[in-house]
Amino acid sequence: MDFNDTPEEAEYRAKARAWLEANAPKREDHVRGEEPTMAESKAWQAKKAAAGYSCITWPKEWGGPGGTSWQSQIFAQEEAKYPVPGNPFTIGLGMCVPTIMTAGSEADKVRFVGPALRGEEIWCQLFSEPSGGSDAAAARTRAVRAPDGSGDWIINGQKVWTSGAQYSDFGILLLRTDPDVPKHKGLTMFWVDMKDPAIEVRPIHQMSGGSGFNEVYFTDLRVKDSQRIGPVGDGWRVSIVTLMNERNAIGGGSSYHRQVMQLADGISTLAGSGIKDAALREKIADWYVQAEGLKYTRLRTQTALSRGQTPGPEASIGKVVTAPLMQDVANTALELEDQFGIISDPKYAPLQAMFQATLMSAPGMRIAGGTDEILRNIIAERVLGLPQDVRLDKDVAFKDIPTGR
Amino acid sequence: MDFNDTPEEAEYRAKARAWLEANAPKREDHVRGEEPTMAESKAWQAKKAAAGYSCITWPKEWGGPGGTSWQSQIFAQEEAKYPVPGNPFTIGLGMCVPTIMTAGSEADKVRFVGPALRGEEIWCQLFSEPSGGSDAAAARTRAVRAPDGSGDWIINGQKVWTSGAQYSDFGILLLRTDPDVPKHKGLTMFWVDMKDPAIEVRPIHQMSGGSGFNEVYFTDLRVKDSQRIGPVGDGWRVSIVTLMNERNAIGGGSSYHRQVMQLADGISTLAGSGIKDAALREKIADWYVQAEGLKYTRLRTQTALSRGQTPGPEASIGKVVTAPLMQDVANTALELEDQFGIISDPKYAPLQAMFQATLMSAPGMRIAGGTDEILRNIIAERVLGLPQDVRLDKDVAFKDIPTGR
Amino acid sequence: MNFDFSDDQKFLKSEARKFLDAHCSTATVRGVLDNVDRSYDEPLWKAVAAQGWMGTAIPEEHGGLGLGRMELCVIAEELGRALAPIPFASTVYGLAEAVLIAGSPAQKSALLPRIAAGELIGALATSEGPGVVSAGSIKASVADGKLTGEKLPVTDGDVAGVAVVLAKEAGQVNAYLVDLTGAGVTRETLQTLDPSRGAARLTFKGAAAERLGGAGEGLDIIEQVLNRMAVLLAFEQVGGADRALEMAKDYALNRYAFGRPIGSYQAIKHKLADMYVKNELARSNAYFGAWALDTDAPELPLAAASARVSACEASWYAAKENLQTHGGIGFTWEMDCHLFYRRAQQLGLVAGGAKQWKERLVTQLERRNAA
Amino acid sequence: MNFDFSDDQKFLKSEARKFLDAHCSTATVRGVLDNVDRSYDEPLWKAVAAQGWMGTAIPEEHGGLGLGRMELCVIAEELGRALAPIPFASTVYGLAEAVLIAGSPAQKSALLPRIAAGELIGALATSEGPGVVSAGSIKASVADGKLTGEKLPVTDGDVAGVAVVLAKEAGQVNAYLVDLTGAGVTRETLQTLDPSRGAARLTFKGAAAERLGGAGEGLDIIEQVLNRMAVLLAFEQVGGADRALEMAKDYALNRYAFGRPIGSYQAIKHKLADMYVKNELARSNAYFGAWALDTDAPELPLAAASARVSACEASWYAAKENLQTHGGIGFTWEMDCHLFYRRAQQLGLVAGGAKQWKERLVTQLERRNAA
Repeated sequence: MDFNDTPEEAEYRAKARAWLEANAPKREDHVRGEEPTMAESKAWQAKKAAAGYSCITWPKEWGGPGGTSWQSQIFAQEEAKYPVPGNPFTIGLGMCVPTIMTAGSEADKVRFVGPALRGEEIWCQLFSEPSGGSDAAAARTRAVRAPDGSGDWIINGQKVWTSGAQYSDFGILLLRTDPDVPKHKGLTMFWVDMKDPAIEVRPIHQMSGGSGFNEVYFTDLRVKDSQRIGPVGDGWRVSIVTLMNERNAIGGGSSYHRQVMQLADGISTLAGSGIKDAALREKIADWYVQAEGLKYTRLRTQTALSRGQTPGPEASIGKVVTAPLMQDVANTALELEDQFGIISDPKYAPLQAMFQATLMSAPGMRIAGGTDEILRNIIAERVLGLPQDVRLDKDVAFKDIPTGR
Repeated sequence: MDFNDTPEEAEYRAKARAWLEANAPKREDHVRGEEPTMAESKAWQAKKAAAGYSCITWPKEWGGPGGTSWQSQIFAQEEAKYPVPGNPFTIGLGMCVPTIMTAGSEADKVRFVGPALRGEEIWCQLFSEPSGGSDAAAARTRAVRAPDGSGDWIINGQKVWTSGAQYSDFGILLLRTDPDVPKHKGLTMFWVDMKDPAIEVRPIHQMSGGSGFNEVYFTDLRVKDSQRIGPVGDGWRVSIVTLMNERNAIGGGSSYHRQVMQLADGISTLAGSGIKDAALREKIADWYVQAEGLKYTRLRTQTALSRGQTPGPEASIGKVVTAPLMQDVANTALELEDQFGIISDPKYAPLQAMFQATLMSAPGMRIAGGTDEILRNIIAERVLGLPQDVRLDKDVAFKDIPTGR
Repeated sequence: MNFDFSDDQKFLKSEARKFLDAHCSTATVRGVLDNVDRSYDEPLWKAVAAQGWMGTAIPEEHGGLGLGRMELCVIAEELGRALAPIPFASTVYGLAEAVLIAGSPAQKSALLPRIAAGELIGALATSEGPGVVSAGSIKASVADGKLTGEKLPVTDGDVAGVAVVLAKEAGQVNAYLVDLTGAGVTRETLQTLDPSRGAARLTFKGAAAERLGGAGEGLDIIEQVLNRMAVLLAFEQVGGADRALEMAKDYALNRYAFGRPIGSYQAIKHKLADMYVKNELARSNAYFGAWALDTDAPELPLAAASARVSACEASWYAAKENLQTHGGIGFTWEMDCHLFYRRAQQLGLVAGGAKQWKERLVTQLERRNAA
Repeated sequence: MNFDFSDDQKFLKSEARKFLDAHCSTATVRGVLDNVDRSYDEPLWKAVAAQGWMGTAIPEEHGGLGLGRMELCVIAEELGRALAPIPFASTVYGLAEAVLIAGSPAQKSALLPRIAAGELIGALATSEGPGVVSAGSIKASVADGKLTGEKLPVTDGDVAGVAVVLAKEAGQVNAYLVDLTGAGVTRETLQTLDPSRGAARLTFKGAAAERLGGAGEGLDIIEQVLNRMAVLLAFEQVGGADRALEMAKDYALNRYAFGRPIGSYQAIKHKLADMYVKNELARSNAYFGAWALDTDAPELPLAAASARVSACEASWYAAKENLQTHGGIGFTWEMDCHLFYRRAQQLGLVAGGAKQWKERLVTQLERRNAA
């Protein structure tokens, strides 16, 4: 066990630092309040790709530098020190393109991997549907063969909770191709051109005020059979690749203890100074050990990866810990602010109203990418090997599964 | 809403007080450390019955005084002020005899109700079985007709978690009379003479050291068909009466805040005096409002009863709140005692080691009379009307239900 | 002994429910939430006034109905259930109770009839910054009957005619009645977590201030007001929590996942059972608070703290877990879950957070144990 | 960067597991638990000594193996998993570490070889009553090399040969080495929550006491010892918690209710998932503690507090919910659930409860933030 870089790692870090210092934007480059543009994001991604800092672990044949997972981690640590523009490529590079690399045709691999890696094309993932909820396999958006015998498919239906649909170039799409067989067996995966006029993207107005997600409507969208990813009816198996990547990618584990301590330092409770309040201090300790525990759990995963082992299931615990924790942190901070906690104006609220913002975003975190309840099920089933929930929809034709609607 | 007695209630209370003062044992009657005997319990019960203070709400035809539920409550409040002997009659008068009164034969009613009311005979309830767990309907103890055509039944099998089996005169017994029909349909209820030599009672050694519960073994126990309570195959319906009474009877809601405050007053934490510790104070407040909430919930139930209404389902929440709360109180108190908390010797441990004893008994409370999990299911299903868990054992012959053994 | 509302009170409750079902749908709430220029629903306020609710506990001699506070509790529960976007609490539990507690005969005659008639909106202006209000936190000051300083957040301060303001004079904390429409008062509407209720930042520069109660009694008056408010708000919280549970239950029964209602999964069943338990405990604690409030029992400070702590817990849990039960759709602006989530925070903080009420509760226990 | 044990350390772990599987079943634990005359399992103690485990981190010059404390962590996890009923922690994490930290060359030479050989059992005697040990809580005193006072509970004090005792001399708190077999020492075995581990009340009347470390350094030495103990005990706790989870999982898979395994119900599935999450977090925090301990990093006080707080949480939750998963049978003396429940309390209190470690943790955070 060693927290210091090996000589090779130290060398890699030094090079990455030098490159970033020469190429990354600096704090002073930013006009206060100005949001980085999509063009800046694409330019930064292209620069990284050219220097071998995009998709560091991808093999050379796919345009990656073929680096190690520690190198990837080291670069991420160093990059985080700079005010680099936002990264709209995560879903494409983390989920969609790996799906194509695993299950797509050779032609698709050649066509899509490079441009995605260089930030030239952005991808979104279209699995969730309004009636599906936690059950991604319940997709009802239909694809039927065109009647003209061309082999083309005609797509109709609606997807929901699609991040980045409004600026994506392509999307991967899970579709119902056969409603007469059981749920998991009648699905097929496709890629689609998001700029097709048969696709309509409508932003979802979230309770937090933002609208990072979209509803996406398909009306007689026609796609070639060559846009199919994997065999007809094999879509669920293909989607597993995508979803596993999603659940590992989300997660995180922010540690808010510092800000809470900063807040508490200036606040009085009935019993005296907020920061001296034992109830708050015990909570800070509880939060701290959870955030630290997640941080070191990630390092354990990273170590397993670097040794060529499959990481243990510990990777799945990030979000189930972090999301409720953030909600609790925010609620506790507001209680400490007392009457004042209701103010969400960053001009007046302590720490630019960060806890008020967290309170309003936390419910979304507890749901997106798998609810608290689904994630516990996953841990119980995949990690501990406990039985699946009783399934009433297993050997039933999809069209006959009860929906309550 | 009025917390004061009505004039009638005040009059009843005054009479009860006077009677208790004249008849109940006083503190000074007790030699310190001497346990009251069964004979004392029986004598006290007989005295109460003679004065109309046993089973206060039972109608006159059954030997009760036909009083109101408030009178019952008032007498209980007043009786609690005296060091009266233990009450081994609760299960009989609260569950077994009401079952006979509801579903038993006229002969049995005449035979059993009076002696039970007067404390002359003690009853136990024999439902749980080792393989059944939370599922009382999974009873496998068999009753088969005697081959001699007498109509008698021969009983073989084992019950478990039977309180008071060692000193009971009679018991009610849920038996499997037909394993070829679905689980709930093949059960029949009987009463049995617990002094029969074909019954063996073995105490269960609990983790807390006590042994208030027993295993009870039946080896070719022969009973008359007249000992049947209700029709053959109707045992589950009969048992519902008994179990509803059990779940309402258990519960309670002790408020330990006073003792925790007493403990904390004399203890130092790293931050100063225990009683001034905000973390502890917030917990005390949380515990207090739960205990008080239960207390007033019981008064709401009592009010509904006194108005001739069926009490709301709020009666079912007592145990699911209290049992985990007691475990948490005990654990918190021990943490406050720090290293010293490990000492369970009443000679040294604060408050005669009451928190150490609670810690060891709390796990039993969370299980007996319905686990935390089963009680939540009951609230969800019976109170909120949510669907039952998916049942794989519904329309299957009992003998074909998977048991995993 | 009798621990339930009377038949008359239950009738009042069912009438209030019918009235609010007709006049205050969630569309009414959204009418304020979605419109930055509106701090409350004026037609609803007038309709409620026409029912006489503002005067429920105001004596008849001052134009009220002269009923007990038990009746006010009944109405509060229904207002909370309906998420009514009106300045009822500030006006009726706040200003009116402050005047009833400490007002001179002249102050009572001047203000109570206007409140009872629905002509006057009130507000409590105590906070000046994050943390608990105390003698140390108050910088606003009065000299020669003129108030100078700043208060925020003042719930309903943007629409109130009169506020009770805590300020210092000659080193003592006093309560003052201040006409917010008068000279020397500037109001800025604040952005808050629950835009269906208004709040303001008030700046006073020589505003006319008339003392309410005796010199040095300011904090004591506010404490008495808060004890009353705590009980009444607990009923609002219980009303909202019960409705959130109903929403969650309805959704769980009708939403299917993996071929069956999500309400058939124990994760949802047990969550809703926990919600129910917390709501019942909160209701029972609120009932005891109602009794203590109505009879002005010596137990009121402890009963009020218990009611508030229990109600804050139930209200927050029901609001957040109702949203969670709804999944993704619950996180959208269009679904009503966030209205309850926002209001749970508003109600949980407006009379001071649960944290300070836990401290008060234990202080009361210590006093009782010492007695 | 590398955040896992080495292959050698993993080999040591698997060997330790095999050894304890063979020598320390729960029947071994019950042999102590059920027998009031036994405070530890002597054959196991001797077998462990023969493995050289007591000397794992003791330098070779003093008869130890001279391995790192990382190796000691590995062994600790397996001892915790096996609920080993031996005075290992008191002797190896307690006495030996105290001597390594503060002992004179003579003290080291006198004691460490005997510890490494398994010939000497140690104990820490700091507590005299309920609550945290501090300068104020210590009444025991030393004058002219003679100790007077009382200590309880002293874990393993009934069988230890030497104890580190905190006592006052000339107004300062010092640590002393006391021969418990010498004159002036009375021991009374205490009844505790975990009878599979021994504890005593020690009464000193003029017992010979030899100072360990400098004058006035007593509390500081104990704090250093506790930081080391916290990490090592965290591994014991994680070992026990993992095994409790395994027990619960096995039972949930094999016990049927209503025609299916109880492990197919979400109430049980999610309980076990929570157990798993807490155990993983505790393990990761313990790993960081191991690194800080092994390298004597400046982060040790914070890492030790984190490891302990996280391990106490995981250990207690796993112990109580494993028992709950078992239902009625779990509450019987015959089933092993209560062994874990008892040990979780023993380990959670022996080096001071989680409550005080949370306070220490935040104090460390404040220092770090200020730096």
